[in-house]
Amino acid sequence: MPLNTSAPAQTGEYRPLIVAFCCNWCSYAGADLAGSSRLTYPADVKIIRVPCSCRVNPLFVLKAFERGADGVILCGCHPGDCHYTTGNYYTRRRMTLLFSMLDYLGIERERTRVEWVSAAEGAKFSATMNDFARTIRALGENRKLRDLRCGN
Amino acid sequence: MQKIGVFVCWCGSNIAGTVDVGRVVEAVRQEPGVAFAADYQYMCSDSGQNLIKSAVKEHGLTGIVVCSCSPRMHEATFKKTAAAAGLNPYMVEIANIREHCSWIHKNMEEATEKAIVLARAAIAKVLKDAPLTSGTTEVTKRALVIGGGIAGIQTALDIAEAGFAVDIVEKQPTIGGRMAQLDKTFPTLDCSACILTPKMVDAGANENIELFTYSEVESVKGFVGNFTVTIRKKARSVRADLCTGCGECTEKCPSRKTKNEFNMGMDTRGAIYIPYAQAVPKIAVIDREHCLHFKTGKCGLCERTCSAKAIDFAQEDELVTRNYGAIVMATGFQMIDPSGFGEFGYGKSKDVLTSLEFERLMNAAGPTGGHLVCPSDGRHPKHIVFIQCVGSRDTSGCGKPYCSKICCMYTAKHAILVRDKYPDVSVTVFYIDVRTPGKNFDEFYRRAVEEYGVQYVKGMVGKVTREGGRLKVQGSDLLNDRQLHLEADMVVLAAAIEPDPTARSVASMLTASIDTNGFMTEAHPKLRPVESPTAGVFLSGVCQGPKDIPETVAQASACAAKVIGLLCKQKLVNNACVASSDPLLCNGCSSCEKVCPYGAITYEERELNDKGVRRTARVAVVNEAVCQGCGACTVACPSGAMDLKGFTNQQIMAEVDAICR
Amino acid sequence: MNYYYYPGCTLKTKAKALDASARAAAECLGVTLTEVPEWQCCGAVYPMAQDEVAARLSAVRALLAAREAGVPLVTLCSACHHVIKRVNADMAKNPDLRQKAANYLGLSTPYAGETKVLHYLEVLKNDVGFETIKQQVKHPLTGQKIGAYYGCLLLRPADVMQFDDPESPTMLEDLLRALGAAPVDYDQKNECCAGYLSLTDPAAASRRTRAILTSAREAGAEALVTACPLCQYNLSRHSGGSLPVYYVTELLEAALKGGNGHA
Amino acid sequence: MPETTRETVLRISGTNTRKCMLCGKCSGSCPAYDAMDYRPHQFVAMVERGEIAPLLQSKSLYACMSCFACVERCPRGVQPASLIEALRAMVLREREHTRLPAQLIPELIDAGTPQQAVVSAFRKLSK
Repeated sequence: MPLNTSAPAQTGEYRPLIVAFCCNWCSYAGADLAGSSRLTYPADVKIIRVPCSCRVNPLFVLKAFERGADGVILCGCHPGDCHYTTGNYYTRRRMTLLFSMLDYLGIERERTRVEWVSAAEGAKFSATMNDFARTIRALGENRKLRDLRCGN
Repeated sequence: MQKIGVFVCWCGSNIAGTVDVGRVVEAVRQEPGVAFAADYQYMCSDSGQNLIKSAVKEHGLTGIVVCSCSPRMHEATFKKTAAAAGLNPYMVEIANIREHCSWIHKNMEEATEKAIVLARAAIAKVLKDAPLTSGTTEVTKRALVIGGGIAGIQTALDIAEAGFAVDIVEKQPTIGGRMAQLDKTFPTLDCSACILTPKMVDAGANENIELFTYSEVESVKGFVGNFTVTIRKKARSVRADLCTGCGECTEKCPSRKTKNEFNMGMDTRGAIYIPYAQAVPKIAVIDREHCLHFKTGKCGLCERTCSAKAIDFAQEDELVTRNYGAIVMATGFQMIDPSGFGEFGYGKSKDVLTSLEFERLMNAAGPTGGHLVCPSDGRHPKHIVFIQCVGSRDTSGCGKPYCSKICCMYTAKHAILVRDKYPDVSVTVFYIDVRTPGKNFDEFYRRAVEEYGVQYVKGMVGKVTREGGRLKVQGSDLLNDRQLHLEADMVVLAAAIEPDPTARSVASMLTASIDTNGFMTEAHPKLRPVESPTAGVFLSGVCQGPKDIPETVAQASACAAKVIGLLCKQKLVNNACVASSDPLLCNGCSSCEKVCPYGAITYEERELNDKGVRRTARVAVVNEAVCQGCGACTVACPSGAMDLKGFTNQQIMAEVDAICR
Repeated sequence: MNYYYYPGCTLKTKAKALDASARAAAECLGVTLTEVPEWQCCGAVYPMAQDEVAARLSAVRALLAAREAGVPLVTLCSACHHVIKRVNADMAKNPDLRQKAANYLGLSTPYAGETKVLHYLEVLKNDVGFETIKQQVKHPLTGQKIGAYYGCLLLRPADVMQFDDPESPTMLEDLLRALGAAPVDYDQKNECCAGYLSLTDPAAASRRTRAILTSAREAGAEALVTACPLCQYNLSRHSGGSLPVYYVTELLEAALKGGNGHA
Repeated sequence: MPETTRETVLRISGTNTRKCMLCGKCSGSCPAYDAMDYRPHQFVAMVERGEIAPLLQSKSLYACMSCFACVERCPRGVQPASLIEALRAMVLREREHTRLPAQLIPELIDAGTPQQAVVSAFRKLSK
């Protein structure tokens, strides 16, 4: 049984596939707090844990889009709060460049996002993911960059 | 051939209530590499762990995935379980199907599907896991404290008491720092010197403490547990082993025009001097810049005076290199120069003082012997105006954006001291807010108002002018809706405090980070307030942020506890998830070195065997004891040589693949 | 040393002495001042209202002329200097104002603050050099106790004007010292004389000038110098002759050439 | 949504009243303080609260000397003088209102009055 959640669900409703990279110290913990506070957000969001947002290689983002992701979001510690002091600044710079390049390639700017979520911001995490999922749903399926060999 | 075991936890109904664990088990059994899958009510319980252990043995598992709560909760537990079963603990991955799944989704179908995807991602990752071993390093059982003020002294004394050797480096000729300059301390009004000098003497006499005064840190190498520090002992031109501190030479010195730093330049000292009577060590020092012998080659009066034959004009700076396990920053603060705020007239009238100058003026050992007189003409003042927040909470450019924290209290202290000793002198304090959080602090401020009749004016001074030999203070009195024009004899500026300027260079030697205001950054502002993000570097006192004496001492002792905790260890276990570079791919570009916040990457010339061809290349080498595993370098690396163990490019790509499948 | 020179209205009428002495001194010092062709009144007050475009235009015209000539624009009157320097900063920093000014003036290339605006004193200090001036002084003002009055407009706001320390300026004193005089420091030298209110509220002007004159006199000043016609008028009117108020350029010319005006 | 009066004042003046920390240094510096009914710090506080009407009636608008002492000395970069100027401009613009009729000028000047004084008075006080 194919479990690709980006395929239309039984109700026929479009379900996007969203990859969220979360840094271990702030955002992943923020997601945990959202969980323990039972603050819901769509199951479309799948979280990958990284030590720091600066661990996210632009290639990971490209890979996600190539494999059919509809949106990619990076979450890190707030500026100045990085566990590794400056990692999130690198992220901000790298992703600014990457996102504008993706935009150029036709992947709408709204499909990519960087957000700062602290370990105390469970509510913000949930709100962010709800908002992002809503945005991606509105944009619809992402076909650019998708490796056609991966389909079916 | 990998054999993976997948263990799906119910967490009672926490997971099983929303996720069909049975379906998850069925689904993961289909995944390549999975040799075993099972579910259990509480995987973290003893019996759950035993289930894992026996499965590892029975099925010869090479890696395990636990689908359970957040790895922040039980990753360590399951790593231990794996280790007990003979597996490398880094062959364990957690799929977070509770916080990130069952707790936030209500629809069982949806939650189950997501749990399966998360499990697959973890399986994909564990298939690419490699056994990791943490390295260990030895710990040098000696600490270095940079700065010999009350913070440094307290930290050093506590470390020494625990039985470890500790050195203090102090750039001044004596330890004691700012606290030695203070007259009384709030809110108890006990004499600063009376409580500080015994500690200075203790530090000087403690056999575990070695003082390097009139010295500076020249260079720092190494990492936590293994720092190598070179200290420059500046030439005192006086032999420490012979000088008795009698002070004869200081009285005879004919060069008397040097501003006395201890009294904030309000009087002068000789070129050969002992900073003050209670100095530790009590050894004279020659200020070569002002010494006639060094300037003209003549004089030498001190040499002829010294019966101990301690004067040594030929003495040279000495470099001492030592190893340390831990380094403490205790570099303290200074007051900003308020000349940038010309409206207050500092530098134009001698009767406009900073609070620290006023402190000396009130001190019995100060330039006036403790008599409160106007510095301009020695007259007895009738009215003193204190201005708070001079350069604090100031974003205009010449000040500091932060609150300096200590000024409200010391100004209340100054006001009380003046009114107590000279009831005929009236005192006005201009304030923006009076901030007195602290034990007995607000009571103290209220005493200034209620018992001592100090006039507190809510408002700010706009201009101080000289008029008729006195000062005129124009300011707002906001609560009474009027502009005041007060005659005053002295104006005291509570100027902002800032980190000592030497902190910056020392911090960069230590690769310890500094915030925009020049204060040292903590590893965590709440939970690790006395540690720097750089392992093995600790923070004591105002170098980390403005604080008063009790807070400084508390932090100094906390800092000592952390240092002792480190020095007690026989060996340090390093983080196993560290960066490592493939020398064959490395092109020596230094990109990784530049982004590393810890200075963990260095370059070495290495002889390589590149597919049978021998070549020498400059390649990146990661010091595993220093690397904290953030991964910034892996992305910066243009050739793909740098990777992060435990979070390799391949592993994260595999997770992305599994999620997007 | 070539500059465009913007004299302003007052220097052509009531403050001719300021203009004449400045030109004479400049000539002595090898500074060539070319009057901006067809300049218009700068408006005398800087419009602090951000949406006020028209009031900025005449300053922009003068600035444009200097941009086209490729030389710095020199001013002398404090008010003109203040207006022109601040409008120049507006044009550099505020794209909205820049575009609107360009529309009004029909510019194809909007004016974006390219011209360097200098006060006459800044030219003396930085381009000629007070040391050079000192060497050229033929009739030093030896022993003359003179207070420098800066007023508001040259100094504030310091981040735009960048003339001198706004609270403790010394440029005029340094020049006076170069001329051989003994400058007197006093604390009201950067406080307002209420010049703008001199017509509508003479009492306020009187209060302010009295404070300034008293402060200067008490510090031992026997004369004041200023670069602003309005300050000069305001201060002299209230000093009742007890403390003469000169234009700084008058003293400069006197020191360089002798005679002329100052005893 | 149309701009509120408060927003208009903030726009025209280009200041941010929220930066104010209520220290009162503006009013401590102001040379025209005693001639004002509302003081510089009150301009900041009242504009921030949207209480503009009383300020438009205020005689302080014509007492301010535009000396920029409050602007220069403010530790937070607020510009009370710009607020006063913005409000004055609003009064003059809206009411076609001239506080200085030209026919009054001859009585106000003397032989030495510089142009600057007349021009600036017009700029400040008439439309």
